Amino acid sequence: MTEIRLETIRKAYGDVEVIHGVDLEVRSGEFVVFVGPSGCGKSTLLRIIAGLEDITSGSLKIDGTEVNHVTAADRGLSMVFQSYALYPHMTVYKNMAFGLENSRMPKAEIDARVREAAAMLQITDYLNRRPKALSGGQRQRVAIGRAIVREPRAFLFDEPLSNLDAELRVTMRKELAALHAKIGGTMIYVTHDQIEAMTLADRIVVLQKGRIEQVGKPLELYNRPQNLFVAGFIGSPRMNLIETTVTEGPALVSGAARIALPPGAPVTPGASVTAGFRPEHLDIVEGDGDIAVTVTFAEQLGGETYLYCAAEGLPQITVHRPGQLPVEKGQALSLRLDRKQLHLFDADGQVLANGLANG
Amino acid sequence: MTEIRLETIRKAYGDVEVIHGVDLEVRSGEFVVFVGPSGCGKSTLLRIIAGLEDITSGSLKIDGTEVNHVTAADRGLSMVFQSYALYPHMTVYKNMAFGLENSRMPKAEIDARVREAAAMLQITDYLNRRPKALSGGQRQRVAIGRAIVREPRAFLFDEPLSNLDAELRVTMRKELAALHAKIGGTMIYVTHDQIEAMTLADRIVVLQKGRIEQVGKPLELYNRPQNLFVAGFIGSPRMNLIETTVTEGPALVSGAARIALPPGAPVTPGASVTAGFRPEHLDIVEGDGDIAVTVTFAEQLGGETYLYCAAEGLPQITVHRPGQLPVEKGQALSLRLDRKQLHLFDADGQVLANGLANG
Amino acid sequence: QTELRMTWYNDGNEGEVMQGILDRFEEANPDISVTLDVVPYQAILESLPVQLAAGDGPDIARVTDLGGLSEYYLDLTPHLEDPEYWRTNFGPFLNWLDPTGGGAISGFMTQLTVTGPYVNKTLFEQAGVEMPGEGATWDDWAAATNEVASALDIPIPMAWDRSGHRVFGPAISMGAELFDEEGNPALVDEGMRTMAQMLYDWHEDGTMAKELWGSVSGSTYLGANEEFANAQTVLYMSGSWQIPQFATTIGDAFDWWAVPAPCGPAACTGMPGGAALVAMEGTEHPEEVATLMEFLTQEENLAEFYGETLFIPGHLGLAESGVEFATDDPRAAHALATFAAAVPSISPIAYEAQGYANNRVMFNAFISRLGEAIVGELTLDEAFDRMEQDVEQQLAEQAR
Amino acid sequence: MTDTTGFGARATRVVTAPLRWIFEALDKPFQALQRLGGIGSMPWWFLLPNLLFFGGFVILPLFINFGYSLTGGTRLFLEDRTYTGTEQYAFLFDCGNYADPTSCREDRFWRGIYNTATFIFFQVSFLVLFSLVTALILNRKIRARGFFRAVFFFPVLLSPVVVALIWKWILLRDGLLNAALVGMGFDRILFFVSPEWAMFWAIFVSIWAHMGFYTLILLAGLQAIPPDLYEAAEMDGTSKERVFWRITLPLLWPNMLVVIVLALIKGVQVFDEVYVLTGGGPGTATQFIVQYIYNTGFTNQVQNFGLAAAASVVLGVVLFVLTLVQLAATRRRDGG
Amino acid sequence: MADATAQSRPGVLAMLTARRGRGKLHWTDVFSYIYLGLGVLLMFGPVIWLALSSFKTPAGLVEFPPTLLPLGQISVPVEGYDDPLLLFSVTTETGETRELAQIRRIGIVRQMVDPAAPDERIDVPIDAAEPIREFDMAWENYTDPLQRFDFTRYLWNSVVVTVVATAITLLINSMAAYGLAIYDFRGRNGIMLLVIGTLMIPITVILVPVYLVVTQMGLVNSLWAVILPGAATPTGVFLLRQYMLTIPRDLIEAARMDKASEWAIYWKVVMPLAMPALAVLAIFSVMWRWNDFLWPLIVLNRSEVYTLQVGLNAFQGELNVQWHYILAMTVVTLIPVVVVFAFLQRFITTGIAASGMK
Ligand SMILES: Nc1ncnc2c1ncn2[C@@H]1O[C@H](COP(=O)(O)OP(=O)(O)OP(=O)(O)O)[C@@H](O)[C@H]1O
Ligand SMILES: Nc1ncnc2c1ncn2[C@@H]1O[C@H](COP(=O)(O)OP(=O)(O)OP(=O)(O)O)[C@@H](O)[C@H]1O
Ligand SMILES: [Mg+2]
Ligand SMILES: [Mg+2]
Repeated sequence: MTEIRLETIRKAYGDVEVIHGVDLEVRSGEFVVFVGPSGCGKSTLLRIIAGLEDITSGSLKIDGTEVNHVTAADRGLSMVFQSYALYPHMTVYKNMAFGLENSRMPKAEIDARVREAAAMLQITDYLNRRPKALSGGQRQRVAIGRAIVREPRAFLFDEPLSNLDAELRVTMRKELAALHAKIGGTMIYVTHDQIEAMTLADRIVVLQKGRIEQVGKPLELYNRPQNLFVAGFIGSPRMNLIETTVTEGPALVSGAARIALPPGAPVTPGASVTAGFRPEHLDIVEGDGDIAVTVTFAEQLGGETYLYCAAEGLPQITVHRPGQLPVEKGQALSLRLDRKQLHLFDADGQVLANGLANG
Repeated sequence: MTEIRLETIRKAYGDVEVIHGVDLEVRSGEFVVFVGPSGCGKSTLLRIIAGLEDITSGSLKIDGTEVNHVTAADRGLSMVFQSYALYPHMTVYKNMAFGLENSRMPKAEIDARVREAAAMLQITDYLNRRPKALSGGQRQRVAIGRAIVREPRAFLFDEPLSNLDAELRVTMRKELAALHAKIGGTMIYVTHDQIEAMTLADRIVVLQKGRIEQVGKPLELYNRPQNLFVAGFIGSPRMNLIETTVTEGPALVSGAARIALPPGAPVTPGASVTAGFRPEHLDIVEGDGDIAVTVTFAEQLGGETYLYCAAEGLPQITVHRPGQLPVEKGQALSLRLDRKQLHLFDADGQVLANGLANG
Repeated sequence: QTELRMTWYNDGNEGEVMQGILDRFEEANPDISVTLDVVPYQAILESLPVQLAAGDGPDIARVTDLGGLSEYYLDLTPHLEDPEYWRTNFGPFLNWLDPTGGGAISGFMTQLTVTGPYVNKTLFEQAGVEMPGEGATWDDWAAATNEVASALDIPIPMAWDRSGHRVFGPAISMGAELFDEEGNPALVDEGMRTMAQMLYDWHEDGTMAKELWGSVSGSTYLGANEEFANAQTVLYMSGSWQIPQFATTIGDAFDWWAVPAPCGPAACTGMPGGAALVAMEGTEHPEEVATLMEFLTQEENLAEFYGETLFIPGHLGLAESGVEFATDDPRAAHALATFAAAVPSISPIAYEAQGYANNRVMFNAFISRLGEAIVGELTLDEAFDRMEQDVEQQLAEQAR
Repeated sequence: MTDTTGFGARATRVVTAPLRWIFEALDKPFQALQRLGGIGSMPWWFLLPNLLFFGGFVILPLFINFGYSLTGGTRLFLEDRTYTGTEQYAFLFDCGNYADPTSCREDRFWRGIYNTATFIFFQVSFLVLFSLVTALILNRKIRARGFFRAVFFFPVLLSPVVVALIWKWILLRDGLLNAALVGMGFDRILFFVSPEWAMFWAIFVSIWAHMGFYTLILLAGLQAIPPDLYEAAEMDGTSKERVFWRITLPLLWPNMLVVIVLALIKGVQVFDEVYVLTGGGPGTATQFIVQYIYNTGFTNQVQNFGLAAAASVVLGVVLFVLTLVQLAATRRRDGG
Repeated sequence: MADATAQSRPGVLAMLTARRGRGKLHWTDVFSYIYLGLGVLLMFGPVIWLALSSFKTPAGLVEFPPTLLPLGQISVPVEGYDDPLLLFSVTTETGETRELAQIRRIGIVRQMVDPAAPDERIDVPIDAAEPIREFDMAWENYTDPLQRFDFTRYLWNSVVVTVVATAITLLINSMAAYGLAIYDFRGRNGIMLLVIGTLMIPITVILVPVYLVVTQMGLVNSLWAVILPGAATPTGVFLLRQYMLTIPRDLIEAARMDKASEWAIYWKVVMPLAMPALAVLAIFSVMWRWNDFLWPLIVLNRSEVYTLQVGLNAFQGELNVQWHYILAMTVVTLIPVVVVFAFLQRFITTGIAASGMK
């Protein structure tokens, strides 16, 4: 089992610094997911760990040994690429055996390892095919198989599912989780898919512009985002975020919204506060609610319903309810927020409160 | 406004028939979505309507006139391709004007139309750019703009959103809906995305292997699937389908499941019946339920939770609940079905009942 | 107005001289215009025959394959005012243009050439070696040039043009007969063998450099005029046509001297030759062509032409009376005199060979096969067999 | 290319204005044809002009050529020539022992064939080798890559005659190379007198002249190899040598095949550059099959069209076999 | 962090040390730059040498060892002589060197004069005098041959042939390629086989039959005889077709939906997209046509239709090899190629790379 530690890692391409001092500890056997918007440096960080990019400054330690100058081949890690990077001219078997042959392992042992991995991934039937003759999911498994056979100290994944179609993605996601449960190795996984991050991760690392915004367990990030960025980034559809002014009461006021807060809420009258509430924490109520809105668009998915609503002076408000709601376009609704799930952020985007007493 | 009628349309490539006699009427101003598994003939059908493929037999009528032998150019339809098929060497303006120039429209009118469409689609700023310099969503809009300016009798879309990333897809989906609301033309739309179909369509056409399985409004298909295929195809995650035997009571029995049916349920004891119930129609109950399961895998998405459960003698059972459920892997649960939402299918896959009285 | 086309190639300034005469002709005959089409010599050898065969040829052309193209020549006799003038002054050369011996008059020699050696007299002086005199044999010359070369460290004692035509004169001197009793070609006989053996040996012992004869294939012509002009070779076997060129490129850099043809057991002869301006049968204006040809062959025009170009006259009258050559270079004048003086001593076999329509077949067979022998691809005996085969096969093909 | 306002673009517009006019003018007739024959007939109309030219200036001459090969004599027009049947072929193939040109009646033809074979063997191998090495180097992350690419491609644009003249000028007895040799204390080498050297330079010069083209094809192939394959190999701990043999080369193979086949075909056709460079010599050491045909039909006093045509038909058959090989090879590539 | 500093080191040093991988300087890096350096020398050197040599006098050309730059002998005006006299550096018997001008040479002796003291004549053995020379371009190598014929006329003919032939080639080849690439029709494979088959016939072997055809069409001695026969190049069709195959079918269909006629699709959609391949073919076509010699030599025998190549070679007589002219004229014919190359080389590289074939 392998522990990976990043100490104030920086990375610059020429004059442009893209990773600005990242500190992170990945514990042995942990499944860590890097998320963040495109270009935030997820891949770069992963490739630094892999040894495919040089480190500009800082120190990378694997199991306590600094490996800054150890080549990729000698770090003993395996990587699964977004494109899989399967060797197109080799059979599945050869693809998986290639890395082992490089280290001059006896043929018999190679064979044993390949067959074992293939059995585990259920690709034994395709061992003699070329990657071209495989479906996306099968290729994915071969790529993982190639990583597994080398019995690496840790696995690195760079958006391994993003080339698959939606349905297959769900399946493969579950398989990955099962795999981790089974072999239990240290895994670092890059994605920009919410659901993958939430469902796979032991811990999620949220990156923005080359910096870590928050690290934590999935539900911790979901329930207790430490800043506006994480609040907005985690959760799909996005958390509704409205900028308000605190009035006496205390209450948050902005356009068509007036949200009374329970006493003792950590706000000062007159301050600017951003209120965040997730779509599923809005109830449709008869009579007066916190926000009066008009439905601009309703998506009836059968098992759940999304309402996109407009309110005076506010950005679009999204409401997510289970089941099928008999709501029409143009209908006026009154929405009520669950105070226990209300997030408040100060003008700098730092959290003031994650949930209040119900008012 | 344009009405399109397909009468026992057949299409064969060489000896292989891929469309086996399709009858369909697309009403004027209607938004019809074709869905179906890959290779079922969606694109072929759309291209037949467009005039890009010959019809082997049958008759295609636009506004009552048979157009089997009218060339694509003369049918007056517009098509938005999956790849957008923007002319890479022309500016956005030229791309949109090209079709009009071909019909020798006066320059001034071309200009007016292009600018109007561009304004509507908010691409006025990019009119002088080449497609290469546009983002995916902008390209998409240009492709639609090119279709709009010709003021076609109907619009055809072949998976127009499938090249976009998830987030953009959501945005563009909403824009398309808004567009249809605004210009109200007849539209035929091919997709294999559940959500697009559910949210965009006035009517959905479910195709399988070159045949129409069911045509209807989205929620109608969701709530009242006419056969096993539609039941399994519409809805994500899929409806749970288990093959059962009817025992006296009546009740459906299979492995760990015993589902008592209300009297009068349209089943004959001894018969084989497939029971279908959507993940969101399963309640977790204390004590005895209809099915005893063990959780194999839980996906906590924050706003909702998916449970994947194993039950003796049954395929995997998916449960979908709103909110965050404190469920652990390996936990035993008792599930209860909502009888009102239970679907029964006979051995041929035809529906017996869509919903029963609560038992 | 009638337009006549004359296909022409240049070795030196003859094109300009001819153009001057043509200008005068056009002045005198306003209804005829003449255009000089100057082509690379390669076109005369390779393209012209095809063009003529296809009927696309010019009205008049300057050719060197005198007999080979004779089937395309126009017989001017009916159009000439004074055919006798032609017969008198161009008599022996008319037969070259008409190998069938029918007495047709088709053109005249723009240039008569005589092959023979040039030597670098200055080198002899520097080396202090006596130049072999009149009547010296080829062996004498070989010995003398070797002596000069080794004394002065000159790389090439002796250089010959890589051309069958050049070899045939010395070969006749060695006793080659070239034809059998019936007048059919008989390339390889004792004389020819002696000549070939001699050349072969010279290449072996370094008297001649393999660069020239050994470095290209087939019948490709290669000259050594550069080597000679740069004093890289002591003796250069070429011909009278080099005079104008040497006069400009060598000038007074050293004394280049034309010497009489060295001797062999049978004769001391060079080969005659030259280029002829001939009228073509394909012309649509035979009358005008004849008018032009008559104008060009007027004595004063020819005298001007030969004089300006430093060509040996192909006009018996002028040869007799002498032409005033436009050079004040004593070396050129001497060379011209030497070659002109050699004309009477040319062997009749040489004339016969030059008049033979397929002489190039013989030239080429000899030079290409000997070349292969010199580089060692064939033995000399094999080469002789191949020469005979080549001649036989080509003549047979032509006879089909 | 994307610049639509610069001088270059404006110049292009001016230059292409007449072209545009022509295209515009042709629109009407083609539309009429389309209305008449439907889309199904359109490919033929597009092909027509090319096929006319093709038929007239390639196919018809090929037939005439075949006609020549069955006739003898020196007449130009086919109808004037004497029919000889297969005599010309028989003459070409009249050999005591096919492996020994001197035993053949037409020894030069066979020498041409063997010389061509030797030439092709070395030229193609080294051409491929050097193209590959150059492409590999140009595919590295080097500065001024465009410049170097241009440098290697530049000779492709020179005409064969110019190429040969340039090198002849360097290789002459008193040329640059001999000057260098003498300068370094060696003896002069008379390159065109020694058969081995002449062949060497014929091969060298033709590689020099054509390498850029093949390099570009291979470079395109190299650039099409996804870089992440190399990264994957790096993660797999693959040595550079092994990466080359096990990844680069196999993935480049389709392009290599194109290069090999094209080089073979061009090698069989080799003529003018060597003709000007060595004149086919010394002796017949660098006389190739096409030069044999040219000499036989053209430069000899007796222009033997029949024999030349027969030899060219033989050459055509050889080329046709090579074509089939290429087709088979590309088929396999497309299919597998 | 040796690597990081290497990355940001500017200029030449960076160029020399930049390399593919990380880690130590691999032997392949060193090898690459040596190879490239030699490559530049070998590829460009000969051409530059040719250009330099073309400015040398005939004597300068045959000089051994050759000089790098063209040199000419200095001549000085000397009092009492009408023409300037050539200057030599003379080693006298006493071993000192003097600069003397030559009056004339007689045998192995030069009659010389000291330009400073023109009255005294000095006899010098020829091997004691070395010519004094300076940098001097022999422009006459260029001007002489160009004056010998109607240069502008031949140039015009060459330009006409090159431009018209290239235009026709591009037009009909692209039409054919379009037909073969875009449509699926019976007979397509047959025509492709024909195209590929004829791709391999060297024109040299069918010169005479083609000449016959041209004669029969009455084209001899017109520029059309040079323009037409090579217009339908199988190479061009093949190259363009391979490229057009990479154009997405969707675009064609989109254009059809846009009411474009097949001809409009060809020239408004496909042609612009095939630009790289067209540029490559254009470059090759210009090159072929401009350099064409053998064929024009056969079909053109009237000076008003000569192309430059025929005209330039016309000073090659039966018996002369005048290197100074040949080299100069070679440079003349090179110029357009160099210009075309300079302008279009990026097309070549992208074009061929993209078409993946010749
Ligand atoms: N070779 C390079 N040279 C210069 N800048 C680079 C290079 N590679 C990446 N970058 C920059 O580094 C930043 C981080 O890139 P990186 O690929 O790590 O982003 P990412 O988070 O993986 O994005 P995505 O989700 O799109 O894959 C980006 O701004 C990118 O432009
Ligand atoms: N040109 C063709 N020749 C032969 N068969 C074809 C051709 N085009 C399509 N098919 C076949 O027709 C069937 C329907 O294809 P179509 O493209 O309409 O499917 P689709 O529903 O659009 O699939 P997808 O969702 O993958 O786009 C497929 O089985 C396909 O293999
Ligand atoms: Mg990335
Ligand atoms: Mg499709």
